Amino acid sequence: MTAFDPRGVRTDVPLTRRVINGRTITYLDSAASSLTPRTVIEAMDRYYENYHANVHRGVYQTANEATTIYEGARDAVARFLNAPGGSSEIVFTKNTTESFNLIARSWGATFLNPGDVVLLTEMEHHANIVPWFQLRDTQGIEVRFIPVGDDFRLDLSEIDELMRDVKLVSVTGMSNVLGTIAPVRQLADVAHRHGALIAVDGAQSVAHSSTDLVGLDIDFLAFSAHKMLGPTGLGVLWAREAILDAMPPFMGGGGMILDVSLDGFTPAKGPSRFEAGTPPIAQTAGFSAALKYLEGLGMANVAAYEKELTGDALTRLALEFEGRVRIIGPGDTLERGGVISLDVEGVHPHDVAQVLDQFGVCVRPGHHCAKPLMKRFGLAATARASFGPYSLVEDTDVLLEALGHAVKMFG
Amino acid sequence: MTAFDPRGVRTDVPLTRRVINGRTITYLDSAASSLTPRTVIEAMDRYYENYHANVHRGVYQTANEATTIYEGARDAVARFLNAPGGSSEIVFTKNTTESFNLIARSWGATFLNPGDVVLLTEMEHHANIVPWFQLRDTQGIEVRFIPVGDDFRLDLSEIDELMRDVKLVSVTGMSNVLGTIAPVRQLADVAHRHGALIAVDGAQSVAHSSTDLVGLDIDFLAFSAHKMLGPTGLGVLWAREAILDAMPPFMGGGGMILDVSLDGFTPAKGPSRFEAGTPPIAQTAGFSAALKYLEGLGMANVAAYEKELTGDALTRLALEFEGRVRIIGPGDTLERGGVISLDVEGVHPHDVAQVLDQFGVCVRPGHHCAKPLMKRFGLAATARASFGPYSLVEDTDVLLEALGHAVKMFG
Amino acid sequence: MPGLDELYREIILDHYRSPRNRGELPPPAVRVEGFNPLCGDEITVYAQVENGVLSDIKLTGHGCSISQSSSSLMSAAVKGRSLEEVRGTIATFKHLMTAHEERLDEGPGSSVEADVRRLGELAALAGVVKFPVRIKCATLAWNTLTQALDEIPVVGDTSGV
Amino acid sequence: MPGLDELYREIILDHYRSPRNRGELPPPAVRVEGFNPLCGDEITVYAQVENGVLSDIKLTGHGCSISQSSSSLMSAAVKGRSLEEVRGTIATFKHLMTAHEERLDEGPGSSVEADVRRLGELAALAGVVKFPVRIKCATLAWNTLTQALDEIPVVGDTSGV
Ligand SMILES: Cc1ncc(COP(=O)(O)O)c(C=O)c1O
Ligand SMILES: Cc1ncc(COP(=O)(O)O)c(C=O)c1O
Repeated sequence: MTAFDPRGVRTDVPLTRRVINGRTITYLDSAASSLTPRTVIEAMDRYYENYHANVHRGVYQTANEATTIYEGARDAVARFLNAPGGSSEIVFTKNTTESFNLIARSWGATFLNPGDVVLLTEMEHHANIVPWFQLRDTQGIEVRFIPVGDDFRLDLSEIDELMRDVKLVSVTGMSNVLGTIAPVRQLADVAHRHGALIAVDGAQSVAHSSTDLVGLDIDFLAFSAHKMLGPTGLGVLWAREAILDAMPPFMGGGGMILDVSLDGFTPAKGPSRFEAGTPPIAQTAGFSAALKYLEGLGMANVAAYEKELTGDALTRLALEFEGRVRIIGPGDTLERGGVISLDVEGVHPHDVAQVLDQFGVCVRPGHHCAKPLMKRFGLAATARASFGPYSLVEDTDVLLEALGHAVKMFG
Repeated sequence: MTAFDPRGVRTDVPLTRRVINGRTITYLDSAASSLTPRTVIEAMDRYYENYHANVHRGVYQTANEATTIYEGARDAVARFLNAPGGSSEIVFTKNTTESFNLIARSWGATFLNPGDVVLLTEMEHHANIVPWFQLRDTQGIEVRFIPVGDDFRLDLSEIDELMRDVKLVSVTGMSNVLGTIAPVRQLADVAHRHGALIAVDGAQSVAHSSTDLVGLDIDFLAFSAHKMLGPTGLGVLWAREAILDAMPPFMGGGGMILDVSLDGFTPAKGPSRFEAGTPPIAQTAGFSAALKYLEGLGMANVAAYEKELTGDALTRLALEFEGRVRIIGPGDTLERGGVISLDVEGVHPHDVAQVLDQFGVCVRPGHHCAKPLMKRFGLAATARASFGPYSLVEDTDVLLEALGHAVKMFG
Repeated sequence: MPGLDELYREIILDHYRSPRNRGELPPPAVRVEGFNPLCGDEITVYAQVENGVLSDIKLTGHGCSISQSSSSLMSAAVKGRSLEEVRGTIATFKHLMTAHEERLDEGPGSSVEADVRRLGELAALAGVVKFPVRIKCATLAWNTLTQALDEIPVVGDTSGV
Repeated sequence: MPGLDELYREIILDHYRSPRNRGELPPPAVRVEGFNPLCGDEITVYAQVENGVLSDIKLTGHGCSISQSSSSLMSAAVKGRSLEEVRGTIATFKHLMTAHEERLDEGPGSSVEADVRRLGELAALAGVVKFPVRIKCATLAWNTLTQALDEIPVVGDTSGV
């Protein structure tokens, strides 16, 4: 067993004690959103009870304290990511999705010209697809896709051809459907060799493994607090300082300006240029607590532990269902995270999830906002089980029991 | 006294018991952000402890419950506003600022052509100015301003001339600097008579008075939860159903699509088209509790009570400081809310706020994100005191005591 | 807490495993696609109308047991009926689907009980109401059929426009 | 909890009420504007340099007592000094402003104590460190002066480029 104590984590998370249909919840939907430790909830309570005020421009004490909490979260994120330029590279957004829209509308609309290519992969989440399609419509860029092989991994055999005219490679660090981990550092080298930048969708990868921006050598990173034990309503965009400095504002409003007159406006410098309006302040208090909690566990430990759980589940699924349950994703744990998409023969994912719910098991049926990937594998949907640091091998036990029931019922 | 019990409200809000510099806090910055009642904090705790899951597409029980909470908040907002088309007209955003950017980038970029005019007022918040300047740069529209008179009210004497080529009138319901309440219904009639639409910045007005969309006859409304006892990180855009239906998506990503392929995407119908990515779910739980709490008080009662407090404060300020403290805003309580901007002779607003902080009094110095208005009155900043439903006349007592000290110190 | 057997009645599983009226119809049959964006269920309804009667109906598509069995049950219930009867059945079914969970267990004489009696085999879907997320699955075929009926050209209609 | 008197020393209020070196200088004096977007403080520095000496300095602008007194105190401290001395004073002052609150009360021999000794009247601003939001007010004039020095054309500089 790894260095941290998953049972202790379980105890720290109130929702793991919820009873559903007479059974204690078996939460296997962490890829959609993680459960929240008490310390995170309490950090937000403390914020609202003692420190709440609007940030910036305040002279009085709570306004100062709120600002310190907000900017302190920025520092905490920079440390968590080992951001080369520190906290001035951290922009707070609403979620991963806003972060990608910001990249597309600010950097993309400024630096991409008709004919330029943005290279995605077939396993992207819609958050890293739709903003580029929108930009294609206004900017005349081309959107191209790195294929996913039958082994559920990126097919990089023709990567140099694919790179023609590419100005940005934008890839997910880990697929939220397949569990596949992309070779980000290798892709960063390819991108830079071709004079392109690289953006990474870290919604899954930042939440489930350790991130070292200095080592990764990427240019943009986007992720969400709610997938990493933090609150809903908060996302992060990281970008290299020099890139961020060259980007015009995205949304306009208070806090992002240097000056406004009846004739026009001058945007502010630094991350605040991208943070128009009152930000999700309380959420940054919760997120700081979540990051501290994760750092206490150690992200490398979390990754190793989830890999163990995944390996065990993959083995047992293969053994118990002898082919009636197909894994849509790599069958081994090599370069793969704790997301297990199931295709159960003769049982629609919706029905799988419904039967599992009867056992208190939470899995998500659907296209997981990755319809191009679904179409690539000729599926309308999968039933997806995914782990978090509070997951236990008993969760897999219940999953298998419930799956057995589903197979029998529709058999 | 009005029908509700402000002392009871005070008791319901934990932060009102905070001690600052040895004195119980005197919070007079509700226009920037309101304090949070315990019931709102607890609603979010309950959400994270029992119901948290990502919304939509879930079959299991907590996903259902989270969706019910999220959509229930939409219903609650529709009821609170008396929205003619119900909850299908309610879009959740991050804040008022995002709501205005959404209007500008979706409706504005689609329906405004070069030469078309957006008519604002000189007392707008940057949230309702900068997005239009941004649109001017891409769309070639003209941005025009209704002047504010020396009486601190909108000067509508030339409104018919100002309306030439106007396609949208966008005005604040209540100035966050002057306290001035705009004649929204009258402006709606003017706008419609000229074939224009009207948007209202309700950040202050929705928070401090009762809103009846059926009666107001406006077309768009934007506001923030954090200014009306709710959490940070949640805003609302309301628009007439027919208008909303005609608007293309703003941000792209998960949840706002009907279909995505490698070739393109089809946006979803209804409010979800504008809600890309995981929304601020827990925040909607808190906001529902806030709305319920406000409905319990009665928004008409809140408005009447804050008017009383304002009238008392205006009178006493005039009496005690005999001209050394100038009110930047109407001197009476006619069509005016509980925002009192002060210009203290010989004492810079920053210093006013600093001295007041020593007494535990929270007022905000600065331009209040309304620089054009500041310039209109030849000021760089004011020190602003503003009331909420938990404010008491004792707050005014301490304000006056502390102001007296500031005046003496710099005298 | 409703049990799975209330949702997955044997008759539903039967129609899911052996759907009735699968296939396509050539023009002039009307063809309409229905789509549930949340779960990806897809149904295509082919409706043939002759002399005010839904003389034939066929379905293709894929989806969960509820959407597929509902479409199969629907096809069996409406095939060969007059358009008026079909519209009546649609209305009754949709009324059932909007019933509140509690009303489901109301006794004889209730409007739900009346729906159930009128619907025959279709009433097997009544339990769906206790699983609100699945109602969209159950009604997909019905909404698609409604759309198909609306698209049928008014030919041989002697009652005037 | 630091008291107001630590921030608003009498000397600060005096410089605020009667600012030294107010006004403008004609070219070839360098003119640089400084701006604090958060609170709206504005300062314009006019710097006249002759033979490596800041022979004259004038200031206009408006802002809070801290930003205005700091600029007044600064002007008195640097006027007539060699550029090297001026840069030294700027460095010392900015070092003081980054001191941690606790270090302020350190005894003799500490680097803060040394700063305070070197700065003379300027040391009245030391209390600002205990009010972190006001540090930007105190340093505005100094940052603007730094920028002005950087813009001074290297004329009559005999030490080579
Ligand atoms: C009148 C007005 N409009 C808009 C805003 C912006 O609201 P938010 O910062 O929540 O986007 C505010 C508050 O700062 C305001 O007072
Ligand atoms: C890989 C990936 N990218 C992006 C997202 C979008 O994140 P959010 O909904 O928080 O914007 C998700 C989660 O839904 C995801 O798994």
